[in-house]
Amino acid sequence: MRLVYFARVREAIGVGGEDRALPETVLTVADCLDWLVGENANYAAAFADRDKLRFALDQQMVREGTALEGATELAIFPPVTGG
Amino acid sequence: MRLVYFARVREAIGVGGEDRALPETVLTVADCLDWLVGENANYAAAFADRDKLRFALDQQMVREGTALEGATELAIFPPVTGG
Amino acid sequence: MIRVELTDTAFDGAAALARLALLRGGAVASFTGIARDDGGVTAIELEHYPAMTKASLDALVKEAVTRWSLLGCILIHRVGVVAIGEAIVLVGTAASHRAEALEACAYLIDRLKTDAPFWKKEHRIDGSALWVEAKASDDLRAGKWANPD
Amino acid sequence: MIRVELTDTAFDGAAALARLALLRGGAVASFTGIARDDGGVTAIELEHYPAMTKASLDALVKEAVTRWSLLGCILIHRVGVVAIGEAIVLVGTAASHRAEALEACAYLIDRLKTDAPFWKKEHRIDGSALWVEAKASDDLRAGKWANPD
Repeated sequence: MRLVYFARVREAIGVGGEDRALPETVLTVADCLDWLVGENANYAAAFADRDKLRFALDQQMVREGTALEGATELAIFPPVTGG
Repeated sequence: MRLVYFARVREAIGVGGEDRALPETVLTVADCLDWLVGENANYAAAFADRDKLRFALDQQMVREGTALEGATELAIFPPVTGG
Repeated sequence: MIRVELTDTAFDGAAALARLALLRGGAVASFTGIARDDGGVTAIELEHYPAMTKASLDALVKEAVTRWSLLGCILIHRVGVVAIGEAIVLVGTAASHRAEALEACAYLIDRLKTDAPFWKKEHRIDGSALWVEAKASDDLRAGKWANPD
Repeated sequence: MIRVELTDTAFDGAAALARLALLRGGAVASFTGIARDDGGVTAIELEHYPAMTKASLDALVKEAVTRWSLLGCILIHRVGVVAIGEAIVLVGTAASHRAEALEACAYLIDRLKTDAPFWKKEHRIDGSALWVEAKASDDLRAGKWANPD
């Protein structure tokens, strides 16, 4: 899975994107966050306040409970502030 | 009282404005219309459909029942269609 | 910056709006009403009530500026004959945030349609000229602004 | 005529809007969001999600064009650093009548604020740079468009 980060999340993790082989047990966006947090302390800080996170799976806005299924790119970012 | 007419009303009456000495008994806008209709057939046609008339007394939009009191100018016109 | 203007010649809406963008607000909204040919119309003529028109527009703008704390407001309206494709009216509003600018802009165009003493006459290809009828929907829209939300 | 554009340089909003006025519609509405200094801000930087941004704006415009049967629609959004006073976003809509143009314009700016993947960073005089926080009021405004009225 291609993981991409933006704004405050990107800065907290330290990279804009990375490729990760997700274990079988990671089925949803939320699972993925939990797994990453287990992997590295940086993720814990970046994902501390889940209410302040938004997600896009293959460039479509999704909720935390959405299944990853065949998706190839998961984006994790703070609420958007465009316009 | 200075009477001014616009658009369809002006065309039906044939003049854009006129000065009239109103009798004591004419107290409201409606009274004025009734009095004018009594004066001349043209007014009857122009004021035929009172729902389709709007009024301004000294350049302020008013309703038919409004008292003329010290006003100097009464405008009579169809519903506005600006913008 | 408030500019309320009646004009019998085509006006440069873009230039007028550009000035609103200089007021250090975060939001500028605009509405342009254009003379439209919905079949056989060659031009639209605007009659108005000179002694009242400007005052009625000034009053509407003053109300909008106060109610939505606008940084700036523009209202330009044509009188006389307007060719198809030309702008009849431009409403522009500047505010710190978008809600105020957008709502004040909609308020001004809705209210001027029912309160400002203008009358449109459509000149048609066949040489006829018909007064445009006021639309009940316009009264409805104006009504919804009655009580400040 | 539909134009959705991301640009990293200042754009000419007036020229873009002028094209909407040529579509023989009766109404053109617009909203311009401007980089604002609410105290100590020197510039605003827009980060975005390239693979998704344009597609999300295209989708919003497509929805607005269908829902309000627009004759034309423009959406231009800046990316990168925007100087104070410069436009960050321009939304323009053309329709036969004002209700469609005004509502579609408000819809687009409200929805893009909660759906389009942009993030604003405020650069301040003291050299610091802070991410702008999303406002709950934005979610509220976007929500009201949920069910077509």
